[in-house]
Amino acid sequence: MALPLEQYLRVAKMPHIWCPGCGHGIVLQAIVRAIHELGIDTEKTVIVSGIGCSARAPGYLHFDTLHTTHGRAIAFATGIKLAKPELNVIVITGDGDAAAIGGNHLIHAARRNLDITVICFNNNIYGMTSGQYSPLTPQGSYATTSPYGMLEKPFDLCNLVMGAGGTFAARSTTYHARQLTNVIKEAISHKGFAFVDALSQCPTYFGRRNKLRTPLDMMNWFKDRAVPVNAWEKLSPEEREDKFPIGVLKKTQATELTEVYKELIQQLQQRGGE
Amino acid sequence: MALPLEQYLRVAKMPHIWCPGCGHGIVLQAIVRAIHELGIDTEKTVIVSGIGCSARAPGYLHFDTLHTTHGRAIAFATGIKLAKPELNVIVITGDGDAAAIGGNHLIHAARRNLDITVICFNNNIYGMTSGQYSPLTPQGSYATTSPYGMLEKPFDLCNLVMGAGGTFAARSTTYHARQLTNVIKEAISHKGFAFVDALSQCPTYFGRRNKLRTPLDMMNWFKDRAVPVNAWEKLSPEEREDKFPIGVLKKTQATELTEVYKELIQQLQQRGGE
Amino acid sequence: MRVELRLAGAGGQGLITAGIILAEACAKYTDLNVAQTQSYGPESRGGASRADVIISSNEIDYPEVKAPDVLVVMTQEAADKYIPGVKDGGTVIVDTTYVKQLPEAQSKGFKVIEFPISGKARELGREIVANIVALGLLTEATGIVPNDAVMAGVLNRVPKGTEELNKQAFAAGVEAAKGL
Amino acid sequence: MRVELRLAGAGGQGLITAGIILAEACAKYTDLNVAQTQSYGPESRGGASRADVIISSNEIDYPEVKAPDVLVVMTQEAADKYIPGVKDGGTVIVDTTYVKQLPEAQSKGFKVIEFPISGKARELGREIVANIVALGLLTEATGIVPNDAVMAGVLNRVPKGTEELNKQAFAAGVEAAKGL
Amino acid sequence: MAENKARLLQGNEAVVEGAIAAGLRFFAGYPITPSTEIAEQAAAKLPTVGGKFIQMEDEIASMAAVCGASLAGVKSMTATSGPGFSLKQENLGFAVKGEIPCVVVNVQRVGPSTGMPTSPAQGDVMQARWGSHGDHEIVALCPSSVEEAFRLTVEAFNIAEEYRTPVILLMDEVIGHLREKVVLPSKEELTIKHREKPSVPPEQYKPFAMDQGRIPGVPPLAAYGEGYRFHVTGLTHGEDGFPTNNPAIAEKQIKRINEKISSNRKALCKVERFFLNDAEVVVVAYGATARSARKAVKDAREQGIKAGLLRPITIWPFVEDALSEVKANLPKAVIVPEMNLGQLVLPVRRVMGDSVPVIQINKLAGQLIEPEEILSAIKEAV
Amino acid sequence: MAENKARLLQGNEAVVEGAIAAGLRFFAGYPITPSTEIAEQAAAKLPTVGGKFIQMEDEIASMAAVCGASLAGVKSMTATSGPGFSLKQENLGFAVKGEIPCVVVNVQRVGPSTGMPTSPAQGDVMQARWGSHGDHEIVALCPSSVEEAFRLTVEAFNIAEEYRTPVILLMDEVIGHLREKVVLPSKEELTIKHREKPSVPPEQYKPFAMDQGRIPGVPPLAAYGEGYRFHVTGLTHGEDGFPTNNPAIAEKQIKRINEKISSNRKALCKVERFFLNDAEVVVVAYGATARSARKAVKDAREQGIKAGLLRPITIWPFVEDALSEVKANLPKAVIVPEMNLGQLVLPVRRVMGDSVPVIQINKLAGQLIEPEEILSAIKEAV
Amino acid sequence: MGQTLQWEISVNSKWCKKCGLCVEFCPRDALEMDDIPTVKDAARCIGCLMCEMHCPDFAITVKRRDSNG
Amino acid sequence: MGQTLQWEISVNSKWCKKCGLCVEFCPRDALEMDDIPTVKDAARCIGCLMCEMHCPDFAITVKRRDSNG
Ligand SMILES: Cc1ncc(C[n+]2csc(CCOP(=O)(O)OP(=O)(O)O)c2C)c(N)n1
Ligand SMILES: Cc1ncc(C[n+]2csc(CCOP(=O)(O)OP(=O)(O)O)c2C)c(N)n1
Ligand code: SF4
Ligand code: SF4
Ligand code: SF4
Ligand code: SF4
Ligand code: SF4
Ligand code: SF4
Ligand SMILES: [Mg+2]
Ligand SMILES: [Mg+2]
Repeated sequence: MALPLEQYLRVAKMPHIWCPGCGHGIVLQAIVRAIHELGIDTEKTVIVSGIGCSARAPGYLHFDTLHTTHGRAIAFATGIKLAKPELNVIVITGDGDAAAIGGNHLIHAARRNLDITVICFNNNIYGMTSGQYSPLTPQGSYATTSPYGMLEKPFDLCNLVMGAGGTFAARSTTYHARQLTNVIKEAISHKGFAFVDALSQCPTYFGRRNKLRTPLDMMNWFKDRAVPVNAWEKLSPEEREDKFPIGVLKKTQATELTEVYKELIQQLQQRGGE
Repeated sequence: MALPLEQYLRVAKMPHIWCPGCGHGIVLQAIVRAIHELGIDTEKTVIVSGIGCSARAPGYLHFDTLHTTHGRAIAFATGIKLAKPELNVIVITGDGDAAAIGGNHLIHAARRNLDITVICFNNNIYGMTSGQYSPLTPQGSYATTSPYGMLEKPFDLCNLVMGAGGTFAARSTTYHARQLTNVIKEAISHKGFAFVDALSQCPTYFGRRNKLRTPLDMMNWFKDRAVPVNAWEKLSPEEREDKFPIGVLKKTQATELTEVYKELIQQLQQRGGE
Repeated sequence: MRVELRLAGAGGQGLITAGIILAEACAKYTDLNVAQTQSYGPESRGGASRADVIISSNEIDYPEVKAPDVLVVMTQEAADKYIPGVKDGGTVIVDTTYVKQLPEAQSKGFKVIEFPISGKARELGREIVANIVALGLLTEATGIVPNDAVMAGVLNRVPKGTEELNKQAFAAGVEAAKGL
Repeated sequence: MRVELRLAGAGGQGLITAGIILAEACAKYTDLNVAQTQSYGPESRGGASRADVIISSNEIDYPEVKAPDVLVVMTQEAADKYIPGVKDGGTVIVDTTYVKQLPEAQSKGFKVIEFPISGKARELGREIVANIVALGLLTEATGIVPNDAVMAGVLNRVPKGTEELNKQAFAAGVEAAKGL
Repeated sequence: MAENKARLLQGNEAVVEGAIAAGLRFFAGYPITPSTEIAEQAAAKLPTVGGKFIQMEDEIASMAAVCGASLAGVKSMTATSGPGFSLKQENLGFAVKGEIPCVVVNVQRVGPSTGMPTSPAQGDVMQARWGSHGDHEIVALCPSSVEEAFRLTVEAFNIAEEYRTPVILLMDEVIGHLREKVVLPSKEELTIKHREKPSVPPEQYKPFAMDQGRIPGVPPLAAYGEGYRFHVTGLTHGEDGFPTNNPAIAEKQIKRINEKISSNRKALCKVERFFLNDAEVVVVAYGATARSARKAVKDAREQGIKAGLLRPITIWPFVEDALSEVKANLPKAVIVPEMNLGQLVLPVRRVMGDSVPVIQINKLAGQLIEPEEILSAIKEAV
Repeated sequence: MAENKARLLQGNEAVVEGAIAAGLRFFAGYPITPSTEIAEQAAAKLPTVGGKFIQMEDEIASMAAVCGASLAGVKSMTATSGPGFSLKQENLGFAVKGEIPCVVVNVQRVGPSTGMPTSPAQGDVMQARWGSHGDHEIVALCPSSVEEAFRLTVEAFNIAEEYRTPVILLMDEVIGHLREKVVLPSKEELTIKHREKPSVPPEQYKPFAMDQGRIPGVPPLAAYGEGYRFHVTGLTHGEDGFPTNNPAIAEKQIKRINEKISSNRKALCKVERFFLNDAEVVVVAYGATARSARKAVKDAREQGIKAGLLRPITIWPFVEDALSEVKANLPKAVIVPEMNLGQLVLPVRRVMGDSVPVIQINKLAGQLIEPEEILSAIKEAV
Repeated sequence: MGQTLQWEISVNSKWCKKCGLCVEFCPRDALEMDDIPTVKDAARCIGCLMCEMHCPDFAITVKRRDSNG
Repeated sequence: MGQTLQWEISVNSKWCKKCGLCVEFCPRDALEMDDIPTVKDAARCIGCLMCEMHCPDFAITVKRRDSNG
């Protein structure tokens, strides 16, 4: 059903600055829909971002919002969550923001299992600065700083988060908008650190240079390569080549940092504190 | 056989500043022995470190050496290797240096598969600054900044590196000095990014606070928990609890960055370059 | 002599490229000095786009355009925003495909050249060459930089395989200016 | 009145703790002002260790010790390094367990108290309390801070279960000073 | 045996005591000599008062977390030394731009670079003012004793809260590691200030209003989670907090943020005046160096020399007015001893102009300047 | 149709052209507006001349990689803008301390914090000097045109190599994005300098010698892999490069590193003088602002007003001598227009002392100061 | 009742950026691109929300009509 | 030949920090801790290098004697 947009968006700030066909708007809608369907208190929810096209999202969301410095959103969010654990804290980030300059904060938040949700608008490129390669740009792809094709290997962000000890990792794409909404719902509901790799298209800078001429071409590129996680598990390494799994890739329970802290403080105060 | 120390050490700078029984000296010796056994050209080898007790190692090594800023050794090393691919570049780092402040450089170097070797002197603690917790301090352990026991979960550094796409990851300990030497040899020989998690004891700050009173106690703690990787693979999750695998955990081949670059430059110059 | 030119419209209309081509031709093929600037959106997103070119027989000190002698506008928004700033007696080239109404002229007595620039480009095959049509118009209308110099610049900058189309576009622009 | 005290030896001998205990007792139980400083190795590694305490009836402006009135040395290295800097007419307390030779006295006429401090501690059961023996000596020899105040400070700072040992160590130091 | 109210406290410990007294409930840090005891004490004490300590992955993250916690309404602090202070600069600028109250302690050691980690210096004085990019004002306070470390930490929080701005406590290793006898003020003796909360309903709230708030130019600050749903960004923004490209609005906002500090110099600039009235030679000194200076001035007076000391307690904004007063008396010389190559001496020279000779005494390599060195400069000057 | 030798070149492109002409073979960077074209051009051009470009994970890593490559003997550069410049400060200090030749470009945009990324500013002038912790000198050059961007990049490399020091090319967005007609000098016309190599055998090599090298205080620098097996550290070190705690040695070394710049002011400080001889009003302006100033001075002269322009080309070390000359002529006023709240005006005031009134013109919000604004200040002043 | 249109589709022309994705994603071919997307055949709509969920601009919405709408 | 000692063990007393690890790691109990480690029974040594490889200070070395040593 159509969303009650006024409840979630700062409608006066719309239309947003994103280019026509930019996937970021689709991911943003998935977030709004997830929040709506979960019925989360919008007054107790803070949205934090870094810098990038993606990072402009909070400006359109009618919540407490924080648009920080490039790469540091998760670190700011850590302060908010620890200071006021009763708040829902959602980080919106880009592949450059989260995985290039912000990679360290990502893996540490995953390790600590602090109860925040990180949604990466992953368009394989630096959109805001006009199309330089990112650590997610596929090998061989063109970007303004890889005029001869990207020489380096990209991350698999979910693998990275899982390798860091993250307890929840999921992936979906703008093509799979409904599934994307669902994994975001699961991520927000997860008690502990939750990461969503949301594949999004940047037609302006990635598509144009890489012979994916329309937003739809790019979304179809996602469709052709995405494999639901249960099917993925049955694929051979060769079959996996050029494909990626979507869905919830990991979900485990572990002690969560604000909970651990709460207990410690209770204990100390029982002991007689100050 | 005894090593020809004068060939590898700046003997005039010895004895080193490390405390009696500090594991770092054992790891350092393993590195020297590995280099000796491999017969590497000491004039074509650069040793780079960040800041920490571990990071003092290069000062004692008779090579080109670089003692950089905290956490950044791998980034400096990246510049050296790319600028002069013919050099062997070895990074000596600590658990704080590599995994706290330097975590981002570690995962990016792993992703890029640049042919450098990173050896982490992992003593689960910040030695140089007198015993604060690190991202490798086990949950519940005491450190000056975890006076109530460490609240956070530690990384598994090899998992982190593998999650980032690293092509070589190995672990050993000061107890297993011979094996440690061997994995370091393999790491140096590996064409591509190679990471060694070298567990080392800090009797002064970790041991004392955590009821491991002597260096030997700490090394025995390693012995009791280390499981050779082939045995590890057969353990159930419960059996793995409190244990960790040692040996070479991953070794695969992939395109290496300086090689890719070499080809690109050749191609461009064939095309007629400037 | 100092002439200030401005091309204004929307991102994607290729006006920056047009400005650069003109400036480059001026640099390479005339004795005049030239400086080219442009507006940038927030970081680099955003709808509006503007390219400025200053051509001068002297050193160009202040490098920005304050009141253009010649203005090309290719959207209504650009027309509304920039026409009032044109120098008294200046020239305004209007893409009538998109600009439906000129802002109330403050009687600065400037010359208005109206032409369905984008429409013409569409007619030629692809609207994307509207910027080259505009460039033809501008080059011919100002007469500062030789047409063939600008044309050479066009061929230098456009994607392989589109040369013919661009030639036609440029010629169409030149024709339009001549005809007016 | 301004008295400068210095305890010097090796890391691990507990001299910093001794210095702090003395300074703390002085702060809590006397009307005198007190300032305590210490040397740090590179970041924090390194062999030598030094604690300084300044006690004064006035405000303490310059907070560092320049020429100690009283010096305790517990290694040969410390003796060699610091004895020459003692104030004319000052007092030097020497741990003869480790200090085998005093540096050539530059005839400053200072009083030397020699006592096998570490040996005594070993005798009492654990060398680790040598610092407390030294503290006993120092407290008694200077007479600025009441012995029981310092003793209270000792009990406050030492690990549970070692109180008795430390009491004995302190007493042994006091005795030694009295006996000399 | 009568115990008095005094304690022996280390400068770094005093900072934590002062901070908690001022209401600190969130500390994010990363260890670095010689500031580490601040983190260690915070780790031990904060949970006992219901606060949180976290050791972040680096100094950048620490500064970020501190900003986040403060926006959530909790008084926050971080502590570091030179290398970490360099790393914090980007997010420190964010705190200035977002007008986020917080306290940043820098216990200075010898630089540049890793330098001499355990040795004292005053080499970050200019960095404190200019370390972050773009035009911004900074408040920095500099204690000369352990007791003052306590009091100025409280003051730092008060200023941060009142002016919605980050405040730097600029210590040096001498004061950070010094243990002194101190009698801490009781809770009643302390004035604790809190940020002004909005008095308007959420729809009307402008988090960056030009003309609201008790202090002109300092808009009230809501906390996240209180229903105000406001936006904070490092982009140049309008009163509502949203980015603007309008030069007029941008100019106004950047000016407001700068002027709320610069135009409140009078309230912010604290100095200690010691024998200044009739001084023919004036020493201008701060931090640990001021203690040597004080001794030198006392000694000079004993020798009949009319020396005086002006001690800037507030380092930034610069104590122009107090200096101008000094200049008005036309002393024979102003002497500026610093544990650096000469930093605060630059604005001192600027104020003194051509009228009063300014003599600098500099020591770089980690040693406190001695009273005798200052005294002999005084003697030479008269 | 005769093509002349001129080209249309963007300021940022000119930097890359200049750098490659000067011998750049390694670039590590991280994109940021308005400097990004520098990275993009370097990515395209370097491999064609056998050089390497890498986009690192952030600005910190970029600065680190640049230092590493330079120590390996390869001329290296990075480019950024305010937020990234803040992040580079720690490793910039390392380059100073390790005496590592390299060039850092900062194309200034409006700050503080994220500010206005596409709008020009001159707000990082003081940060360039003081942004890293501890006492250090910095060389910073500031071009006013595209051609000068090319020439000063070459000059920046030459100074970096000759003085073994990082050099900052401090541009502003106007010059970075401006395209102008330029005729680039041919290879023969350019002087390209290279770091001095050691002339002693490895056993005798002291990488931080006090008194070796063509320029006093600048020791020769070997490259890694050449058999010298030397040590570089950010800790305060002796002549051999190993850490020292000896205050005397430490003091000497820190002083040497500072003085190799400060005592070579004469050689390093370049200015442009325009109608200065008989000027009654002197405008001091740099970067893009100097172009407006030049226009204003011309207009003033046309109106019979004796105005002149002093344009610091070297921003740091500060052009004290040229300013003192201006002061000696006792002009009626010195006018300092800046796209910031007033930064370089501070040392200008210091030099002018009480003798010459200093008037500042400031614009913050991303707009170039216009010639008319300066002209009217000139008129007011005469 | 079968004939009554169950779904009300509206396009916010101020927000729509004309990317056409809504049209492309409609499984029932109910929409077409004019200047902005418009309903070609309302009866075909099954309320699947594919158009809405794939709109990057929150510009197209699909609502169930009141049962007696 | 069987009687000749094959292994020469030396301790560098300037570098040794007296941690005792060499002694602890000797599988043949050939070493003992005096002020610094010393050889208790040279004949027991099998040249396994355990002592050397576990010394953090490069202070103990084990060399094969010349065959006619
Ligand atoms: C410290 C710093 N470095 C660089 C930048 C420039 N910058 C802004 S956004 C961005 C990349 C954004 O890429 P991504 O996070 O993938 O977001 P997208 O725009 O693609 O959504 C960069 C490099 C900056 N603002 N701050
Ligand atoms: C930017 C910066 N932050 C902090 C420090 C202080 N510091 C020095 S070493 C160190 C931790 C070292 O720990 P680790 O890397 O584990 O090495 P170890 O001493 O344990 O071998 C820290 C925090 C520093 N020198 N620079
Ligand atoms: S540049 Fe790319 S990511 Fe940014 S708004 Fe446009 S399409 Fe989206
Ligand atoms: S503090 Fe720990 S890590 Fe450092 S030298 Fe001592 S034992 Fe080794
Ligand atoms: S709701 Fe479904 S069927 Fe109806 S118009 Fe949208 S996409 Fe087509
Ligand atoms: S998807 Fe949205 S923005 Fe795109 S055409 Fe349809 S309604 Fe317009
Ligand atoms: S070599 Fe082996 S057997 Fe011989 S002393 Fe050493 S550890 Fe013992
Ligand atoms: S292991 Fe090395 S340092 Fe330790 S006692 Fe043996 S020889 Fe000495
Ligand atoms: Mg992106
Ligand atoms: Mg460690």
